[in-house]
Amino acid sequence: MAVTEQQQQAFIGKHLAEAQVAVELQDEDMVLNIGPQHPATHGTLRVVVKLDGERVVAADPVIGYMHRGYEKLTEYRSYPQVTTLINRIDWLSSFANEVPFIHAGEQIMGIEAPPRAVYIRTVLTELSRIATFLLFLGEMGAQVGAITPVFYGFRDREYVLNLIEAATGGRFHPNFNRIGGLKDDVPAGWIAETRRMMDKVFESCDTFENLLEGNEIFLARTKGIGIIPGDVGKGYGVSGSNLRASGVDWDLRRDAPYLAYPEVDFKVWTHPGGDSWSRYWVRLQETREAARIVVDLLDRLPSGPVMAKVPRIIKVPPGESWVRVENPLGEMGYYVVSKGATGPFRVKIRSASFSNVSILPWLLKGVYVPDLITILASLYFILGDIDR
Amino acid sequence: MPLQIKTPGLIKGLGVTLRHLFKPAVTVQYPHEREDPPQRARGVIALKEENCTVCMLCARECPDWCIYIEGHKVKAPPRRAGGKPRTVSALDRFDIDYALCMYCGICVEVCPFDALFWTPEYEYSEPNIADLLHDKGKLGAWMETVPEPQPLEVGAEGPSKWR
Amino acid sequence: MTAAASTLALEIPWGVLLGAKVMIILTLLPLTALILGYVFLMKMMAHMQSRLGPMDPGGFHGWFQLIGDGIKFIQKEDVMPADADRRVFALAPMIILISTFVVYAVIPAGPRLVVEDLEVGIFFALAVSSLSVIGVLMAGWASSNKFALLGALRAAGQLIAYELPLVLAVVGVIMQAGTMSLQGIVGAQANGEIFGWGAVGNPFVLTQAVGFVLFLAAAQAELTQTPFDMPVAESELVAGYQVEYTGFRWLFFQMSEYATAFALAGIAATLFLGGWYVPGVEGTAADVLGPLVLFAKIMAISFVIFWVRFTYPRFREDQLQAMAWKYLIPLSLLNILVTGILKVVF
Amino acid sequence: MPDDDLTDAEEPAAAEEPAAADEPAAEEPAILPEHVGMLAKLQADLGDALVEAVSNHGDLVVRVRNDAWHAAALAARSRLDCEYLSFISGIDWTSRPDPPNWDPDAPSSPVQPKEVTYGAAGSDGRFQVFAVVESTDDKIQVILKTDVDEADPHVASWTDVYPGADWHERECWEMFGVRFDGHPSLRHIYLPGEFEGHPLRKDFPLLSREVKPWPGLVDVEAMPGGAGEEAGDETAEAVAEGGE
Repeated sequence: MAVTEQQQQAFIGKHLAEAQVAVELQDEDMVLNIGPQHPATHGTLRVVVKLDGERVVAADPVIGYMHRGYEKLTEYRSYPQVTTLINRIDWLSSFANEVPFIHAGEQIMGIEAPPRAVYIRTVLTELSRIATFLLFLGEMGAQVGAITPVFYGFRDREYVLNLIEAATGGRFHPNFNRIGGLKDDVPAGWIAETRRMMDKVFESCDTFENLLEGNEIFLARTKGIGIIPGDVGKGYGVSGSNLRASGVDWDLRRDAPYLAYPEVDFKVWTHPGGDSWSRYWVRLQETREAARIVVDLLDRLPSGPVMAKVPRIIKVPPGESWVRVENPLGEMGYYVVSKGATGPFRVKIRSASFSNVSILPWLLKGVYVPDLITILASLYFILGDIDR
Repeated sequence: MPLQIKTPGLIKGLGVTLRHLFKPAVTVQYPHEREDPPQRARGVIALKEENCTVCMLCARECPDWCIYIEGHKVKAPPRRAGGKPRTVSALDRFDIDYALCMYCGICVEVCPFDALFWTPEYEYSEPNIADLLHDKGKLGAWMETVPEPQPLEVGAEGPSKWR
Repeated sequence: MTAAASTLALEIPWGVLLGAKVMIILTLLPLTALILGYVFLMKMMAHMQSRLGPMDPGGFHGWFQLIGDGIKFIQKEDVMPADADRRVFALAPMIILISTFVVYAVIPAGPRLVVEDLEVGIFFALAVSSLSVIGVLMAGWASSNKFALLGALRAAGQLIAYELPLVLAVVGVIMQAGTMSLQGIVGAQANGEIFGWGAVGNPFVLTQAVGFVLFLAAAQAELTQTPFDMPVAESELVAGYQVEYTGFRWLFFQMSEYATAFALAGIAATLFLGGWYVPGVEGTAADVLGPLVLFAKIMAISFVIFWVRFTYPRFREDQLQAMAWKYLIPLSLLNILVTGILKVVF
Repeated sequence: MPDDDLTDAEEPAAAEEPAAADEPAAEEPAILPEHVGMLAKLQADLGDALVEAVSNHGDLVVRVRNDAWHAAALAARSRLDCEYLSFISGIDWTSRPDPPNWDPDAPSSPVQPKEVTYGAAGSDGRFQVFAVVESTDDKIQVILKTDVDEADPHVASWTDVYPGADWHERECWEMFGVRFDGHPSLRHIYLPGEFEGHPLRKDFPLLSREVKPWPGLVDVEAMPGGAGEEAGDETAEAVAEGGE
């Protein structure tokens, strides 16, 4: 027998109460748990949806299946140890995660990294942006049902990951930033290799454009789906490409300059649509833009040391600092409070995906189940970035 | 949502997959052929036992506390002829639990006596999680695979500090 | 491709003949599923995605992979959900397989190579192929799983919506050939003339091009292949109605999916590409050559089916319905109308 | 100028807390020129509910009275056009009881100082709730802080001003136990429903660091059989230095 009403009631009583899910069930509605184990939630997000047929009446995302308590862990660790931890927040662009934390530390200490280190940091940040977005460009295809793009995404991301690995020693968790600079300079031949790979990135963007972005079925599935008006997005703290796809011209790389971005001339891509397709389109353009930034920066890489003079044991003087940067997934910030010890006193991690996903209950009202998947995919969150 | 069949977008997509059909694949057939990671790749940590002074620095700086060190003091012959015999620490146990290790490289970096090195070797997976605890013999064996430090890119200052 | 020549079969008792026929299809069905699965799912898809696919099993390009998979599936524990309707759950894959199984009976592979040359062959084939909907619904319902139920309901809506254009697309061919027998249709194409030139016959793909495209599109939906794979949509419904199936029951679903693809490609090849007919080859030679020619044509059509499958994203259920009712069905009706007019005029 | 009120408000805070002298905020000019206008606008709406304001590393930090927390959000949103909510979170300013197995003298152990000090813009209690709001049009941001009573931690909810405050406040409630009055459903967000305690409070122990011995405590064993008999004191010290 299929699910009887009694069984359903028992299920609700048992499971929903436990997780404190705010979904009230009425007649003829069905509660469907999308996740925590579901291919579309790339990780352990659980979206409890109340369905009327295939239409979502109410949705309540349940997060925390991956909560690792980083804010607590940082309080028990020294600054170099924290760097190791935080690049596991958004593991697809982990280098970019390290930068704001290191910046916060440098800001309180009053240290500035040498220009060469700043340039290399910028290049690596943009490389991790490319890596993240290339995966998204393929992943989005997989979520709307095309099997092939995701393989191209993984393949092309590999080029970038190889670069990151050659420079930092780690594909996913570089741990390359130090307060005051970088662990080491890049190895010989790395710049030439990076230039070569950027050509492949441009090629890869063309592939995605041909394969998916212009595909009529893809358009039908994504155009007008999951529209986030700019104002609503801002109220929820949606950031990054998601906000730019809603027509808000807001990019911290340009508007709150950090690293070497003031010295680069780049375009901030926006799209007035606000729908899933716009988010795809904006990320596609930003991938190209990031590759351009990388090439541009490599042309003007200054020479010199990559490490400023810092004490051997880093003790950050008392103070607090809020540093936010434009990560691939959106605004990522660290509010670091120091009391003069070798470790931070309190670190508030403002991760982009947490806010990006918090709009889901608003966004998912009245959509169909397949659109729900499209919206989840187009918001592009990383579970580690939501749960921290 | 009007649907138009037979429009360029659909055809272009077919073209992309068809072209890839005749392109060589990028797969590396792993056990038969292996990809060489870059020299800097953090594969496994090698231990140069004679350099270790049992100072515990690595064990303390490790974010995971996955290094276990035990040692005892022994007498060593004097450095200069006729001098007093010295007391040095001998290493009894140096274990790294790779099941816990986060591959951050802090231990390698903080070692003041150049006893720890990264090597790009990666083939040490074990069916049994307890076997991921490498003792000093196993860690010492990795020393053969430690690569020479790479030269740095043009414009860099000083020799590579990479280990 | 079957070897139950009716002229020879006169002396053989009915029961033995039936058994032989069943055995032939029973070996043929997994074989075709294996061929399609290996060639397209394993190899073509892999190369389209810059991969190699399985390379080790069997030595040469992993040809043994699927057979090995099959052996593995048979060994697996038979898992059934606790709340499942056990009998229906067990029966569902069989029904889907049987609907495929029966289609094989009417596809001619040579002048004498056909299990049963029915007068209403094409009608029969399309009718039994739609039986699989019942199996899908049973599987989805009996699984006691919401995803499965959603998938089954989607499948029911989809398969019914696409049954119509599938049949209507064929009507043009039937009108042109003047028969519903598949052998008859092959014959009509073999003896057809294109503007008076009859050397290669008239494959109906030339005169029924619209019908051919409609048939392929509808077949794609019938097979629940991307872009119409909503019933199994792995990113939405995980695996739809198959979600609770494991082991050999799941194997049945997979086998019937590929076998049905083969069968529908066979029907398409017979209806539109001239079937087994090779110009200039008659009699016994055609019985030998015919299956090979038919096989080549089936592979060509399957290539298109799978090529589309591996390239396109998936429609949404309402878009699929809209496409069926707003575009495909009117178009196929128009096709029938035009065919009728032309038939009368010429 | 509204600045006059502010300097008044700031001085007693600095006087009360001697540790505040170490803070960079004390070295820099209290308010950066670009923040003066912003502050004036907030001051106009909040009046004396605005307790203190400083510029901290280029950001304007404003501390408001607990009962003006909601008004502060409205003021930031309407006056400064800060429509974008970055986050809301809390902080526990008390010092942490360090795990018993930690060595406070080891150079690398992240032992925090035991005296209670407060950060930019000060605080007069254990808990503080702080938030960052930004204006995407004017490219400015404000850090808002408010003190929360230790015995009965609660503050007004921002959910009606910023819809995104919902999750942030749930997180803050879960982690610090600060209630947000007017929040539609203050329930657990990360942790299971039956979880007890507030993990980010300083007195909530991190068990993973308590159950395992601090690796520095296991020291080199003395030489078996009359250790240090012949060894010179210097060498023993050298070893000890390396060991500690």
